[in-house]
Amino acid sequence: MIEKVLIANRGEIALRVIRTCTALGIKTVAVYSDEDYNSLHVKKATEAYHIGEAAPAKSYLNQEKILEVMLSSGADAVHPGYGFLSENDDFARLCEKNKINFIGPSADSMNLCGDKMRCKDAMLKAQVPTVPGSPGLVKDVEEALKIANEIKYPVLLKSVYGGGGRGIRLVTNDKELKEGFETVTSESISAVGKSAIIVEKFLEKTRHIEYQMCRDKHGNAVHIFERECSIQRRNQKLIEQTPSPVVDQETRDRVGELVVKAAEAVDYTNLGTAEFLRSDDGEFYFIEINARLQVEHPISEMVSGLDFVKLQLDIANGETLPFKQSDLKMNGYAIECRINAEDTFLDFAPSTGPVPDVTIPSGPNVRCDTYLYPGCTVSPFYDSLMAKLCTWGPTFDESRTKMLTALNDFYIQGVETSIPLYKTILNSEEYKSGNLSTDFLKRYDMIEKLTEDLKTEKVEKSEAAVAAAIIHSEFFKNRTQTNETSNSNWKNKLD
Amino acid sequence: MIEKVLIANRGEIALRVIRTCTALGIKTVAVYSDEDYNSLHVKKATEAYHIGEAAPAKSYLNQEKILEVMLSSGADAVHPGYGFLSENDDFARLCEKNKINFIGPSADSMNLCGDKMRCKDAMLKAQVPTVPGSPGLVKDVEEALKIANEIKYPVLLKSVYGGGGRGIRLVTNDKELKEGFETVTSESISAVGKSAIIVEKFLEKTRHIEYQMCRDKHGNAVHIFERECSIQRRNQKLIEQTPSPVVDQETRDRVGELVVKAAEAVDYTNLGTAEFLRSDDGEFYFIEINARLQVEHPISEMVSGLDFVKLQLDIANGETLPFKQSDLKMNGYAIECRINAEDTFLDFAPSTGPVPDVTIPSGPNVRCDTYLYPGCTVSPFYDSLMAKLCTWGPTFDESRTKMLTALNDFYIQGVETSIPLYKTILNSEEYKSGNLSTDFLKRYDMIEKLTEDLKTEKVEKSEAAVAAAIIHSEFFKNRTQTNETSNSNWKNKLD
Amino acid sequence: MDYKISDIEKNFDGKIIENNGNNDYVIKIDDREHQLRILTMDSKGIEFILDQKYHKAKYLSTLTNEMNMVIDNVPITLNMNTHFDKIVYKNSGGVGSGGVQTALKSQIPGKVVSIAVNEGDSVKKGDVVCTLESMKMQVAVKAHKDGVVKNLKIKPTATVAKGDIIADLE
Amino acid sequence: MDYKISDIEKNFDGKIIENNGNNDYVIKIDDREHQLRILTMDSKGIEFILDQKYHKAKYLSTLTNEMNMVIDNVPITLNMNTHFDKIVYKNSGGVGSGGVQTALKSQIPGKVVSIAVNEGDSVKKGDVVCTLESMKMQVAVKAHKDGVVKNLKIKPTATVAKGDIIADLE
Repeated sequence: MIEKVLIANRGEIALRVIRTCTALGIKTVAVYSDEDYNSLHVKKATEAYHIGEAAPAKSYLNQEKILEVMLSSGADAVHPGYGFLSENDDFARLCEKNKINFIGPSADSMNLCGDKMRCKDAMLKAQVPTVPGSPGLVKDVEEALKIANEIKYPVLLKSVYGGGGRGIRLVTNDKELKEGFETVTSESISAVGKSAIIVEKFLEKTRHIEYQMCRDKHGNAVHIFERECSIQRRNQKLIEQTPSPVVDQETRDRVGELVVKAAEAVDYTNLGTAEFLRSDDGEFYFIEINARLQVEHPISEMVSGLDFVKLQLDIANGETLPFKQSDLKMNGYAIECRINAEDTFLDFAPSTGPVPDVTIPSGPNVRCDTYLYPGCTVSPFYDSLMAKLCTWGPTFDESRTKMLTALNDFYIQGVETSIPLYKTILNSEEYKSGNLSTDFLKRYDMIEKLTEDLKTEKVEKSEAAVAAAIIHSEFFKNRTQTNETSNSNWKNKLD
Repeated sequence: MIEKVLIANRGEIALRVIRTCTALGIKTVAVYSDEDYNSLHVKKATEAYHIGEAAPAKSYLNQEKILEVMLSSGADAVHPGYGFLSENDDFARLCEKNKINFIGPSADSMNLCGDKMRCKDAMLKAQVPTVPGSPGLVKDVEEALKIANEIKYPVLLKSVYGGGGRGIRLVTNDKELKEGFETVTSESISAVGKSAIIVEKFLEKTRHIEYQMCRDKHGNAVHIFERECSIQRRNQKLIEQTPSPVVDQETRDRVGELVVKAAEAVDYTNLGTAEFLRSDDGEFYFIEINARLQVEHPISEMVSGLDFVKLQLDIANGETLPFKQSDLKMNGYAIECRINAEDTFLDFAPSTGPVPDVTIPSGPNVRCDTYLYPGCTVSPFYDSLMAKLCTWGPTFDESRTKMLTALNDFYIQGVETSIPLYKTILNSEEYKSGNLSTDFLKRYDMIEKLTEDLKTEKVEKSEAAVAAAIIHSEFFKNRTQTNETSNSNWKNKLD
Repeated sequence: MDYKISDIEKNFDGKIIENNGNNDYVIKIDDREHQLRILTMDSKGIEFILDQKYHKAKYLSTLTNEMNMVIDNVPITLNMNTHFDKIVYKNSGGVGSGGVQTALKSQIPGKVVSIAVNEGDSVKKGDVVCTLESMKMQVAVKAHKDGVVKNLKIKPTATVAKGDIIADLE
Repeated sequence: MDYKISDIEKNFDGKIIENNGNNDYVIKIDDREHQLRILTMDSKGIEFILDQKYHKAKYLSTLTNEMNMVIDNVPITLNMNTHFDKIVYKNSGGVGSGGVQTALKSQIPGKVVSIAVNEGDSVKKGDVVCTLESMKMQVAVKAHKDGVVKNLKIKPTATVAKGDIIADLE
């Protein structure tokens, strides 16, 4: 039985893990870098150990140092959170070797999930549909033509050595494919000296829908429903919700069965996520497995009533799942907004620095997982996620309006945040009607709408602002006079 | 349709009502006394009107003044909260006369619920069991003897003019009854000049179990499960939970049917509570109806997933209940601790004054309804309830441990609170095993246990306290020296 | 320095033995050494890591020999002196000569609803002297010793604060 | 006094017309009178009830003619002057004579990962001058005008703060 967990992470996810451990009477060991002496995870853990400099490579990614703390603190398990070492199979193996219970899948399973080609192979064998295309590299243009005609145009030609939009081309017929094959080959050779092309079906107006999966060490597996995470910027999720507006119970069950197959195909244990693209015609295509607890897990907790960290600990302890698929019922609607430190108008550029004041929203069915507190600092060394604001309601609209109230209550001084953008999105007709896709922001001109909304907000507050300014001037005028004449009225108001 | 609600209340319940109205886009009108200029309900409402002096009779009970604000602000409905005017049928009638939608039962129904004798009569007719005893006053000792033998000893002899333990006697056989009848009669005559006695069965180890009832204006009624509120001091509830550890589904359904009958018997509309005593042998006896939203409603919201204030508004709007009894499913376990400003060791005497600092617990499945904020004041003019701390869990033990964590996180500077007592209770074996009764505190020596726990806590913190004191001394020693020598290390740490 | 915590028998001997700069200290409490790092500090409180454990203390009031603090939400009163035995001796001497205080103080704030005694009345310990109302509750103030009521300081409907003197019992 | 709020065309004319003591005021904004009661106030902010509505403002920075505040969580910049027209005139005059600033400033804090130009290079508006890394993201800093790179202030792996000058473009 796990009695003391080292959390090899920081920020809100470290706090999340500490919270469940504390409630279960399990001791926690925090680790922290030079940048994190004053972080909440240090303050909330049973014990806290300094492990190095601010740069992740020198601290949160430093496997040897973290192992040293595990051994000296007597921790019998490690929770990797997400990011950092969470999907590093070398680290999982290091823990296994040192008889530390790694709370996650086995090193071998993690390795398989991380290798996209091998993982896709495993899925094809298990009859889990992946994005149609060549099974591997195509050897020449003739093979590419053959596959394109099988899977139907439009298709993408991708050089496996490309990346970031380079060495990739959308083609819609045989003629374009022939030209494109040549261009992509030469681009790739000129860039990296070699070329290797795959063909993949191009999907339009896709949604990102993922399933929470859960499998114990005895082979019992369930899915814990889907999450729709289509609202993104640069492939980073911004807003997630569950259930998805396009997943009915029949679809949930059908795709859910594929998810259980997927977990079995890679011998996955503990909690993880199977990510899918859903095309506009309603087909689901497996993309990849996230072999860890995910950022957006709270919304699945809200609709399932389960504590996922407790579930992780139970599975790591070798326990059998306490429920069958048929025991799990989805209850209500949950939404998550990722509150990032970024400037929407500066192409989502990071915004860092001290946060002198913060007001964290709360109330029934509002959950805010955050490392923020008045006087904290948003560090440039780590990612921009400051808080995960989640709301639940018995209907989608109650969850949505609760989120709007919570976003209005959320005040973070000192850094730019994504809060105003989310207010605009949640108020939009497109969001309300569930018209989601991964290009949502661009498709519906959300940044322009935001500009308008901010102006309206200012107009509404203008009289109050002028009133505050008038009183401020009066205050300073009076303060100057106070030196000579007694003005007890104002004096009383000074702190 | 209700568009603007005046809230004729203050404190946490005013905030509770504002929260739902805001989410639904309904405007809110707060009223406040001299004591409440800086209260949160004033700050969170759409509009706020000053209505008089601190004493309730001059403000929150001032019907004429509140009506004036209703009319001048254009409010079309009034929410009375609990306490103050909430069960005053004159006020309900005043609203009805002025075409203001009173969010609660009709004035007539409220009047009937408030008259204990008439209400008991209505229940007997509807075949809802009440505490066995004389149907009214007994005319002589012979009638008392007859009834006592029918309902079986032990019985209580009560003078209806008594109160606070006077003019009441427990008797266990005919001989004691004869003596007791004489004593109670003479006690009552010497105290108030007259005597009138009723006989009632004495119930031992009773539990206080109540049912949330809900009935629309079209006669559709449901119960929304039970709450057990047995942990009390001086007949004031301290800790509530749902479900009750002694109510199984069969009992829930059976008593629930009585509750629906009770609501029909008094033509109750809107939300209310039917209170029962449950004797140690498992029988339920109706006591009274609370004709309003109750303090402890959040735990029922947690297990039902419903927003009770929204439900109240919908019913007040004349809508039909959106569910049948069979649609309602109880989900998980919820606990409420009433955080009172009182000194446990001074016989729960009130503790009032400024609260310079407060930390309000939060987190998933933790809900804290409170008017507290750093810098607020606990007023001696109003009741001692500062906060309602509620937790939910898929199991009773998860809910309980979550509550313990939240109680540990809760810090209120400046006043004494019931928080330490609740930690002792929630940690006790008697509470864990569901061994509840209205004399819980005395039966299990909880105040003595608390004394022990506080000492243990001090011992655990003693080294850290000594360390803090050592550093404090060093700090002041150094600060004195700083005037002469430069000690930048310490200077940096001064704010 | 010697430290005594109210309600706990044990005395603690504590001192700083090293200041390593950068807010790092080594302190010694009785026979054990501890690592201490200050995170934040001002006149109102301190946050620090003692060995591997975070603590937060608020200083509520400090006199030369007494300090009231709240540490990790637990209120603690510390007495301190360079030689503790002397203080204990002095204090007990003081109590011995002065006896029980004559002033009856209110332990709660409230409004006076009734006064049960007149000046010159004899009361026994536990007798009700007056009744106060606060938060809709009535609370009796009882005599803390036998005595004769002198200097009755309260009037009906007046307001008293916590710690206010109700009367002297001599 | 005249008040101008950035991004809003309209000017506001505002003044106190009565001080009724007890923190109650009557103010006039344009042609309408408003009741104002101060609840709390210090140099950092104010809480007040305007007519029947509560507001909370934090003063972030105040200059003689400009004030940055956050009111009810909405950030607002106010310009104020006894006669607003003059200021507008002066400011536009200033911009006219000075032209666009030469200094290219970083709009984000970050670590320099690469520099795309050398001193003396000609750049066009929109050309990448350097790339910064912050929060695991790479962000390009682009030229805000055409010009020749002078006084390149950054070095690879150095850290720049928001508002730091990257180079002058002349």
